[in-house]
Amino acid sequence: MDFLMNAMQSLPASMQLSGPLAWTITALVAAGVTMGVVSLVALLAVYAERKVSADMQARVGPMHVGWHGILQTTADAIKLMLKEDLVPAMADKWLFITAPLLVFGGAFIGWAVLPLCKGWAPVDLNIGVVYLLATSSLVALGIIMAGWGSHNKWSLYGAMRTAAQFLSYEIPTALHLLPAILLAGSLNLTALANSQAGGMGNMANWAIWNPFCFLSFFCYFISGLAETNRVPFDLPESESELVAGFHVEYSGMRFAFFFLAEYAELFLVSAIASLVFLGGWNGPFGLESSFLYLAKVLVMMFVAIWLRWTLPRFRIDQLMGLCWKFLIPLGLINILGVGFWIYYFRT
Amino acid sequence: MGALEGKFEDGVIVTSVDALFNWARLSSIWPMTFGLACCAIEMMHTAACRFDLDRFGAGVFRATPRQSDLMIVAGTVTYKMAKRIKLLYDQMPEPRYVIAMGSCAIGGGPYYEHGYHVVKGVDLYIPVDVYVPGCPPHPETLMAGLIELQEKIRQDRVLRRKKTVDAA
Amino acid sequence: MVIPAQPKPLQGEPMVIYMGPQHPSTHGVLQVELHTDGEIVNRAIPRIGFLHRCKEKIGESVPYDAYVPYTDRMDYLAAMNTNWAWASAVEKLAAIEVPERAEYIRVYVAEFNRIASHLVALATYGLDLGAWTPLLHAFRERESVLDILEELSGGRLCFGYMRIGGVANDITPRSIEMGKAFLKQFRAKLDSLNELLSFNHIFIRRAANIGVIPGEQAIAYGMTGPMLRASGVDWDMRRDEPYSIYPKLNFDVPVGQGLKGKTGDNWDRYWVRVQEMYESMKILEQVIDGLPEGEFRAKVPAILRPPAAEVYCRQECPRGEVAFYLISDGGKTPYRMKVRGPSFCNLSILETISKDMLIADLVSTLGSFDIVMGEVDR
Amino acid sequence: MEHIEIFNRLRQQFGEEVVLEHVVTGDEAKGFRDPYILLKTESLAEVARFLKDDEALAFDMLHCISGVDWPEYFESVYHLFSFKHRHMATLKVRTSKDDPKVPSVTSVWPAADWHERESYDLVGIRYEGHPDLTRILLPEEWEGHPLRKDYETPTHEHLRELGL
Repeated sequence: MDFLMNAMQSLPASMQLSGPLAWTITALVAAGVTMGVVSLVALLAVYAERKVSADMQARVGPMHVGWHGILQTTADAIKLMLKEDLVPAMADKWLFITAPLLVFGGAFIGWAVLPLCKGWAPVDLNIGVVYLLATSSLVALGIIMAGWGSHNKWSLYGAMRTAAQFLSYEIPTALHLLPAILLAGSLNLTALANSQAGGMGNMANWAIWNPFCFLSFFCYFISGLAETNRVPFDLPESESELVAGFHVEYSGMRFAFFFLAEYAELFLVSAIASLVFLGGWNGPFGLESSFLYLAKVLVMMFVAIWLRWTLPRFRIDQLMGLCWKFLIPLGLINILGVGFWIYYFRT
Repeated sequence: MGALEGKFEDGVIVTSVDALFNWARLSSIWPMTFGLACCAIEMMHTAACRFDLDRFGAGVFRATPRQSDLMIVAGTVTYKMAKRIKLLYDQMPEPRYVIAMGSCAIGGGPYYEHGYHVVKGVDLYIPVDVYVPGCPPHPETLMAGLIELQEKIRQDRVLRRKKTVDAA
Repeated sequence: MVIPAQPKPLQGEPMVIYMGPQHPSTHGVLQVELHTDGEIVNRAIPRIGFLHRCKEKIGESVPYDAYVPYTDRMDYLAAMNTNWAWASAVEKLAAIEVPERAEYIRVYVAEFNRIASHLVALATYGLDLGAWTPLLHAFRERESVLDILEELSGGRLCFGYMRIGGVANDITPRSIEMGKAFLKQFRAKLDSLNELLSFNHIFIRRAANIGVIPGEQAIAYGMTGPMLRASGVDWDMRRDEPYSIYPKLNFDVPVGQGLKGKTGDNWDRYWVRVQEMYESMKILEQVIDGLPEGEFRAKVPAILRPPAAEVYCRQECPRGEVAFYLISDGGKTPYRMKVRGPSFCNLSILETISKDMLIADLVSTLGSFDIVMGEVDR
Repeated sequence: MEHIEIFNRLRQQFGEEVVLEHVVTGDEAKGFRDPYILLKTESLAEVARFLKDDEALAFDMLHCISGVDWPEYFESVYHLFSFKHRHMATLKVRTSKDDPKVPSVTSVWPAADWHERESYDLVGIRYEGHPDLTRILLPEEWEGHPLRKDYETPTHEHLRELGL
């Protein structure tokens, strides 16, 4: 993996190019690689979701499409591409068509600042966390557009729920990242992870061992689940209430974009959690490896899948209550606490 | 797909692409969550642990017709319901398939004689691909119906020109 | 002096939205017309009839014994119980004595079917609230119950096992073995399902204190079965107006106590059903121990011609009291045959209690009713 | 309370004009079955109110309403149950074939709402005073009442013409 990244960084040099052209080529290649990774991650995540859920439900899951159903999601993707391109007659055509692109785009551009392996991100932005929080709002916008543009009452409900849920949960998401950022003193994701290196067994400096960050970690993960529309927070598309919520009128490729975006977002949330709180690529016995980082992300994703297939769904007012009455106050207290912590123990 | 569909002669490349498309379609048949009566319970059993439709990739039950490929008409179709079934069928995007599950959906079943309000077969309203007999059919029968449908999809011609039947 | 016009309070039109007949949480082909103000439901009107299968007309057109398979398809989740209600109505009309062994076999299959039916209620209620996994686990248990009934009757869902005057064929030793094996492990399985779903914090918050039906209201709306008991009315046909061999059996009748909220809320309705499964297990253990020797079917004439009379016969089925009203004119078929479906009566209260609920609560309430459309529409 | 006692209590209250007769169905040779009380149609609502409110009767639950098509008249049958005294009663009222009208009991037992609509839908008895007497099971476009003995099953083509 690291080799690949090195090759990419030296690509313009080897082609003896410089100036804007080199910059464009690097950007395009990086975007292409990220796109490939996102699609692969989403396909594998969907497969994992189906297999894990099957295992939890005493089933076997996909078995007949490829070895143990490994090609299942590929077949799904091809099939969705081949489906009829359908725009409902009453729908607002432009909103309807752009919404899935916006949702997927919102999830995808977040990956630009995400370190894909140890120490290398497509764009090593110094305000990476802020950028991530900002871009994730695009997803909410896309979903609201989809719900409104579909001209369907169920999807309108989904859109309205999304508006309430996303806007509320962006606050705790940001608030609960702050304690760890305060500790590290940086908004750059690579720097955040690197700041947690060292200490006993290369683990003692992980942000999560700070009592305030410990709380923040769980709160952040809960808010993250809410931002990715996962059970128990899948109200915008809650199947038993709103049929399919905001994407009730979407079919084929457009629906696939929503699907991809959901898993891309999930990976993003898991990755941020492991970078900010769990030390990123820093692991026990002085290990520093991209694989360790990946393993942490996968564990977090597994937890999300596990929760999804175990818990029932919240009601909208309970969801809001959790956010405003619990997560946000706790986030403010945590920031204050970390401030005192830094004052007393660092200075 | 529309522009390319049915435009090509048989050939190595086109045939392989067709085979790939058909494989994708038959491996990922998403049924609609649509139960009418007794058969719906057996349909749920088919999706549940012992029979597990997900093995064939057909376990993703979608609640909205827009995202489903297969409509399993599981149960008795009545005149009050028939128009809605037609509407649901119209809302599904191509390619779409219909399995008529159980004797009621096939031809009125036990309600054929005295059932004034029962439609004598869902095929009076929508085209049916596979008929699965039984009252209600055993889950294994429904799976056999699904495999039959997969066989049917396998023989489909997507890019290749459809075979025309000679008028003679 | 000019009186300034009062500014009108901000008002929008209520949005009318049709839930069903194809909707994941309407349990079949029910349509609920929702008049909503945002997420709040001002009025929810159930519209039924999408599965009206002319059961009463058929009942008047076919002979008494030929109607048994149609009762299967009435409450298709509890086919044995509905079968039995029909058989005992005809037996009451034609004054047929049923052998004791047949009664034991009937209780055996009916109680197993009650477990199977309540398992679906449990499973689909979880699904309505967004929990998938309990559904699959409950269906796995249901498969084992269906195996026992399949061993006896050959059917998995619609058994057609009851006959006028007894049952279709004798109970097999293998079926008893299967029954014993099932009962041995089911209690633990049910406990683990309770852990997974019933006492889940989110589940309780979604179900408790919602859709409260007081006892008097439940009676006024003609509710029966678990829904009535959940509202605190201690009434079970099997104990209070006993039929068959129920007087010989020892079991409790679970009644809603408002354990997690108010008496008669959704959680109570759900919990009464779960407890009834434990009681059914108790009954089944006694039935297996006490099974007498003897005939499994009474001698009944090939063509039954009951005297010109009428009977009203009711029985406790998993969803409430199924009643058959039979008027005979002495012929081969009933002159009039009327079914009182418990779900039909239970559902009629929905409009009254669903005022000013959230949509999510309406789904939760409807799920706790555990209706079967085959029996609502008949 | 036995069924005949219920009848006597009603007779005492309303007299022979209203509470017409007490019939036990069946015959001597083959045994008797369920009894019923025949009431004057116009006074049904009044009697129903008494049945519910009277302490000794206290019929708090309406179990079922069935419409029956007899050759000469229509019948509306009420099965009542009392949780307090745990007894049942069957009431019947008759109405003419040309203009079948029966007073509604929805104001006494809310449960009657759907039962009466069903009886209207399938047998065609009109319940006067019912808040919303429309078809409940069959679609609005349907013609006729299927549980009448002279009902003819419509053909598929005919139903398609009706727009179904």
